[in-house]
Amino acid sequence: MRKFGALIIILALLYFLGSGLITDLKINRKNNLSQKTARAYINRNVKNPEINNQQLHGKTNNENTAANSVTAVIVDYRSMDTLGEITVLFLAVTGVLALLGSSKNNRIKLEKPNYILKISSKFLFPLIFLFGFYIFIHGHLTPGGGFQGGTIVAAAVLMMYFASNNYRVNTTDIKILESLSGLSFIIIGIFGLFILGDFLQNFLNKGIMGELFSAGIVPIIYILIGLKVSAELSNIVKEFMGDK
Amino acid sequence: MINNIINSWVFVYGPLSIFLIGLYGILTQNNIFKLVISINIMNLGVNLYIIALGYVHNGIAPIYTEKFKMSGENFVDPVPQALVLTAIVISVAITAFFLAVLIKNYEKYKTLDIEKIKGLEND
Amino acid sequence: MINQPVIIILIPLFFAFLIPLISVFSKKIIKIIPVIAAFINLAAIIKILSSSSRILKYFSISGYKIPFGINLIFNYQIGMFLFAINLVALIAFLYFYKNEFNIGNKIAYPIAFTLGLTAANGMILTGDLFNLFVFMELAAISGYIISSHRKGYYSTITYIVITSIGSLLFLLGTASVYNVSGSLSLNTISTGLQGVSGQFIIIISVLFIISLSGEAELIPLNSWVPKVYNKTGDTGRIFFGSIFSSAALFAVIKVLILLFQGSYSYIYEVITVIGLITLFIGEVVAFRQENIKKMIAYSSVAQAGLIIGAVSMAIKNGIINKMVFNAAIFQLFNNIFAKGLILLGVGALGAYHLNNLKNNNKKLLASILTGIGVLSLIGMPPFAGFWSKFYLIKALVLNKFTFFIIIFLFSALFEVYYYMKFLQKLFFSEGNKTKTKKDISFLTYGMMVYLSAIILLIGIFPNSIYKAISDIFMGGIL
Amino acid sequence: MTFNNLILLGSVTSFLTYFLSKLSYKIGTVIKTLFIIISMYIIYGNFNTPSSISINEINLNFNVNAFNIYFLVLASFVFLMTSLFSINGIKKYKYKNSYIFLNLLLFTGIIGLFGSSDLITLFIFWELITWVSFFLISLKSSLSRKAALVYIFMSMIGTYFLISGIFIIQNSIGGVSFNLIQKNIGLINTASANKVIIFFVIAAFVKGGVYPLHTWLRNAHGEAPDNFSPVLSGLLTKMGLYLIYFLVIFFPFTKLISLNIASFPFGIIFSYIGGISIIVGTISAILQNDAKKLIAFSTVSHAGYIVLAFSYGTNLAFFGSLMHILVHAFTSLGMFLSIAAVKYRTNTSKMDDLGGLITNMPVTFTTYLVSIISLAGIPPLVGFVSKWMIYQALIVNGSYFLAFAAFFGSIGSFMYVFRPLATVFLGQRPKKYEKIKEVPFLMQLPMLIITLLTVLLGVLPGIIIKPLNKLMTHLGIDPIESSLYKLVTKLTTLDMVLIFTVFGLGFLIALIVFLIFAKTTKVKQHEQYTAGEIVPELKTMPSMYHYSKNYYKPFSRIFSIFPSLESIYNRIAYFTKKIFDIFDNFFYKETVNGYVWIISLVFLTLIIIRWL
Repeated sequence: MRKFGALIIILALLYFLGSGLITDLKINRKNNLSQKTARAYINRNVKNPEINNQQLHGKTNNENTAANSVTAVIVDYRSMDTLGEITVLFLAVTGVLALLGSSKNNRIKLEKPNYILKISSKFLFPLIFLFGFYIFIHGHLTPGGGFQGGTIVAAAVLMMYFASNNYRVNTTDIKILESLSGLSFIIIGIFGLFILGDFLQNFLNKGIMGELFSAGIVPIIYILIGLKVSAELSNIVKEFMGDK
Repeated sequence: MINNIINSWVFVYGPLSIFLIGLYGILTQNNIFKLVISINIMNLGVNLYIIALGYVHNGIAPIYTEKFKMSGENFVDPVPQALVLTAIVISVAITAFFLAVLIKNYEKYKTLDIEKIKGLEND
Repeated sequence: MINQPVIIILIPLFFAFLIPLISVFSKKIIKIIPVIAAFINLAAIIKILSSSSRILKYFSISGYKIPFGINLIFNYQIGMFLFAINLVALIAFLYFYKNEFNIGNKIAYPIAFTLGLTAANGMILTGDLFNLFVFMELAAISGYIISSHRKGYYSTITYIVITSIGSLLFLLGTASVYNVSGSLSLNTISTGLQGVSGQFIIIISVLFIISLSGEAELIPLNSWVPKVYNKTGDTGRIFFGSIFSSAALFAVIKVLILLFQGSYSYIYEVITVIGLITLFIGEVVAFRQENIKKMIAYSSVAQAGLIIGAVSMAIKNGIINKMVFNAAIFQLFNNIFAKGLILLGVGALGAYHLNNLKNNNKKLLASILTGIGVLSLIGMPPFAGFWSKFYLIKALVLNKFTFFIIIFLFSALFEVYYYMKFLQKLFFSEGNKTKTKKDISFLTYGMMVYLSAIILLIGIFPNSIYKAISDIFMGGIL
Repeated sequence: MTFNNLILLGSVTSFLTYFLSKLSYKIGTVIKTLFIIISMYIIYGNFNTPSSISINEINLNFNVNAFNIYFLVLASFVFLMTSLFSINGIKKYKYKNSYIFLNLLLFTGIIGLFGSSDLITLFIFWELITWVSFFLISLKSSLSRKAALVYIFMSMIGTYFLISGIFIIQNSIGGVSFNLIQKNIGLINTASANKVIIFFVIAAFVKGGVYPLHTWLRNAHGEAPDNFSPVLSGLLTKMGLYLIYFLVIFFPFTKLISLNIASFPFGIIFSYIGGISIIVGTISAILQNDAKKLIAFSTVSHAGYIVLAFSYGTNLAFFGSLMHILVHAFTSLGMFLSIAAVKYRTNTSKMDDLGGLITNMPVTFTTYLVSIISLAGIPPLVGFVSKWMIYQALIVNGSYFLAFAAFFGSIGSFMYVFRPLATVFLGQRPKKYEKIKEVPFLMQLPMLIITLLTVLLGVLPGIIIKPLNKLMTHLGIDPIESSLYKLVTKLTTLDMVLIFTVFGLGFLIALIVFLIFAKTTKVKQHEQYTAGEIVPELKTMPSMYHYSKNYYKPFSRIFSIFPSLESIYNRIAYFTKKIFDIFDNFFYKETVNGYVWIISLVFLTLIIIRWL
């Protein structure tokens, strides 16, 4: 009965939501960016969003030179969201810590860690770690970025937990890393506030699009985010796996 | 005609159905862990929906490379992707915290069934 | 440069990030960090207030003009609001420092409270739809942590499930709005939404109404409120009752006015009905409670309903009825202090259940000060709440919103009844259960005196405050 | 000192007395008494000098004119008496300093209310008085707390109606000051005027304790602190009636109350409500077992008199109603204070437990006797004067139901006020009360003053008629003819001195007869009751066999078939609570999925409603 009622509600909601939204949504062919803020983001030109057919890659401009437009949006145009986002993650980790950290729960121990995993993890760990770092250092050039890279690093840590019953992450290091990267993010933003007048304004030299050292503070912030996310997710892994 | 139907299902009805399947889970399940999963399914639906809305016909990933170096290329909308990234991170955060609460809740009541916990709550 | 309102968000954020670092060296200093953060924040607000105008102004972030970058909205009136909220937060932190620091994890809860303040400030300040979502999530997660402060795990689960649904609906709405209007900035969305079909607006508005009702304690997403109030600690209650709910209500009002620009009258009709239902059910259910924490929770729900109902009543066809609107905002402003004082008093006295109360001569002063808060909330002269209720009734009668007045005053009757019952028990009850909490510290007394002095001052000089916070969205609409 | 400063001083003094009373409660009460005396002087000195407190663009305007000085003086008098009484009277109270503080704050509120010259000021003090008196009532016991809750609930109904009415006036006229309203009353249209009248009258009836809204009175009066009951009955109920008098100022006198107007006949309805109120109050008073609750219902019946007479519409009746306010203030002061005096010594006001206190407390007895004679409207005392005027007005115009009600109230009041007299002061004294002494002198003093004034004003009514005539002219109503001791109406002329002499002579003769011929036989009251048989319960529960037990049993049997309004209200309250519980269970007692069900359903409904 309950399931039947739920089904009816779901179907009704699907009908109303879908038919209400679909008439006005701009999907697939209807979607074009000309009236959207995204046009300006893609063209890296907030002042004249509609200037097309100008070469951007391999050149400099005075707005944003991150080759990856998503990164440009996340770290530059909408960087306040990102600050909030890492704060949310930080807070969630804190919450996990609040709930699981105080009780002395034992480390989850596998009866017999997989032999292959145990051996291979030792040389896979630095590789995955490196890969994670690569992802977030190149966040402004290639797909990926701080969050993705941070997750990969945390995955390495998780792998180590599964590979060995004795492995533990050093809490103090994680805390310092977490704290410092978050603080640096804010401090960089405040530099922008003091130098150019707006919080998180890009005050460094923009460089040439497509090069590693380009886009001013964007890669720096993304590296900080990467460090912070890897620290935080590792912390989550640590808390759930137990600690004694 | 067929194209229209496929379009509407791929871009709107499909993601919304996933979202509503999650809602169905919340409506019918009593186990807290299943609630966590249901919320994740809902999240997935919403994320798909946002990404789908950002798609431009025949669009390409919005990254300037040697091949696509001119402004005004047929890129897909980068903003929904940015939003989805944020949404995913937030959902990860909430899931992590939810699971932690779930563990503590299990320690307290020794059950994950809401109906049983309801009986144990004394307030 | 320092006059940017973003500072108000950054200061508590900075200190929250600082806490893990400090915990490595010394755990004792953490205690004082939230207090310092709120104090510096207050100073910053005063500094910014001194050079702000009354007209709504947009402040860009990361150097991009509207609508391309994220922006914050600020004017003198919003500054006053922030001041009130941060002041109550400071008091909550002081209470936390003195009484509740030792409960639970010593790093996590200070962080949660500090970031809660950040989130509240962010919700008030932000002028961007998605940014609002982020800050709401931040508030929600710090709310989850705060609600688990005294091991109320099941209430936390309820809270998480309900607000998660809310936030997902918000996300659906935001994505759809972006797809159609091409912008996420509150002041440009409305132009992008022109010419869409009525059905779309219905879906969008319902999505936003329902999703925003979570933190703002409105029906239908407010079922978590009594459970969480019942299970969290004293500081947590002050946070929920006074800080989060006010900030979220403010955010709702902001979305109503800046996003929909007062057009689409059916949105406001729906919200008026929701507000009235929330008001009525809240008061009526509070009337039946014996548990004081739950009673205050339902009363807080009812107040939210009243304010939102009045605000939406005030908006019609793109025109704000200034009298009703300002009175509702004044009511919201007074509620921050009154509810803060009541919750502080309830916490300090340990008065959690109507049948366990005992009048205690040693704590008489605390009872009287709590009484001032209660009298202000139910609108008795010469306290602040009298004037806000007075202006509200005045505005409603003058505009002939008869149905609204009837429901409002009918529910207010019950509010007076149960709060007066609470006061009676507090002052005169000779209950035999001598469950005495430890003595109230001098600091707590000081904070209570301070809050009641503010309430009394607003009660004596209502018009200055009323004028200071009136026309809060001047320039945003009309 | 001007009137506005008096209000400020009053609020400051009340706070000060709170702390001073911590040293000794007598200091507080003495300061309170002195303050009331000073304020009487200041009120008199500020006649017709408007003043205002303006803080922050809020103006509280005050003016003492010929109309409200009557109420101001009355208020100060009632407070002075109770204050004198309470110098010793609050000895046994648990919350002495709170009592003194709240009492003085209440006094300030009341003179603020009566002295105000615009409606907003009036409302502010009205609200202040509501919560202050709420706490004053709750001071005593757990029963008084329940009574106070009912009181505040009903008061707030009145308050909300009042504020709505005030804003309707402001909306139509553009201001709330009395002069402005009087001048521009024509601007208000009929619909709004009717609304205003109904709203004000509901507010007034709740506070004044008039029939359908009187139910809070019994417990609030009965359970309130003994020294506060006279204020509650003699003064706070008059606050409501004062509001009705206001309608006279706002609306042309004849239009509102004359008997044959084309528009809505408020006058007739009100006078009939007054009549019903008299009858209901009287019957309910007869059935009470507690002396204070009995007097509380007499308040209902007398509020009925005042409303009836006021709304009847002739100048004589109007005058009678004004006079009756004074009479009722005196009598309720006298009765409540004497019962309070009894309670001060015996700790009870249950009539079953008392008896024979006449020898122990002669002054108290005299006060009570004089008060009830005045209340019943027996000639030589002041109560007769007002009632006589009301009767005259009713009979001259031939309103027989109302005249019946008025007479019924008079006769009924004999029945009920006699009962405390017989059971508390007369009859036989229980053993435990043999060593009871008369109350201290400071408590006797107010009772003596009231007794003397009741007699004096009864013999020489001209003293009070003269200022009241001035008041009537101020309101634009023809004054009545009178001299110092003569009442002149269309039917007859009454010489009060003559009547007093006749009654005095009769009293003397009766006294002489009594002294010469009376032989007293002592019969123990319980022996009489049980016909000499020894009943085992007699020792354990003597009050079971007290002769005042079930005193008016036949009457209560007659009237018990009528449903009591109070029980109807209680039943409504019960059902409301049940309904509220359903809300609670439906919305807030579910599991998580239950909430989500509600959310989805609301979601769906909101869409569907708009979709169609």
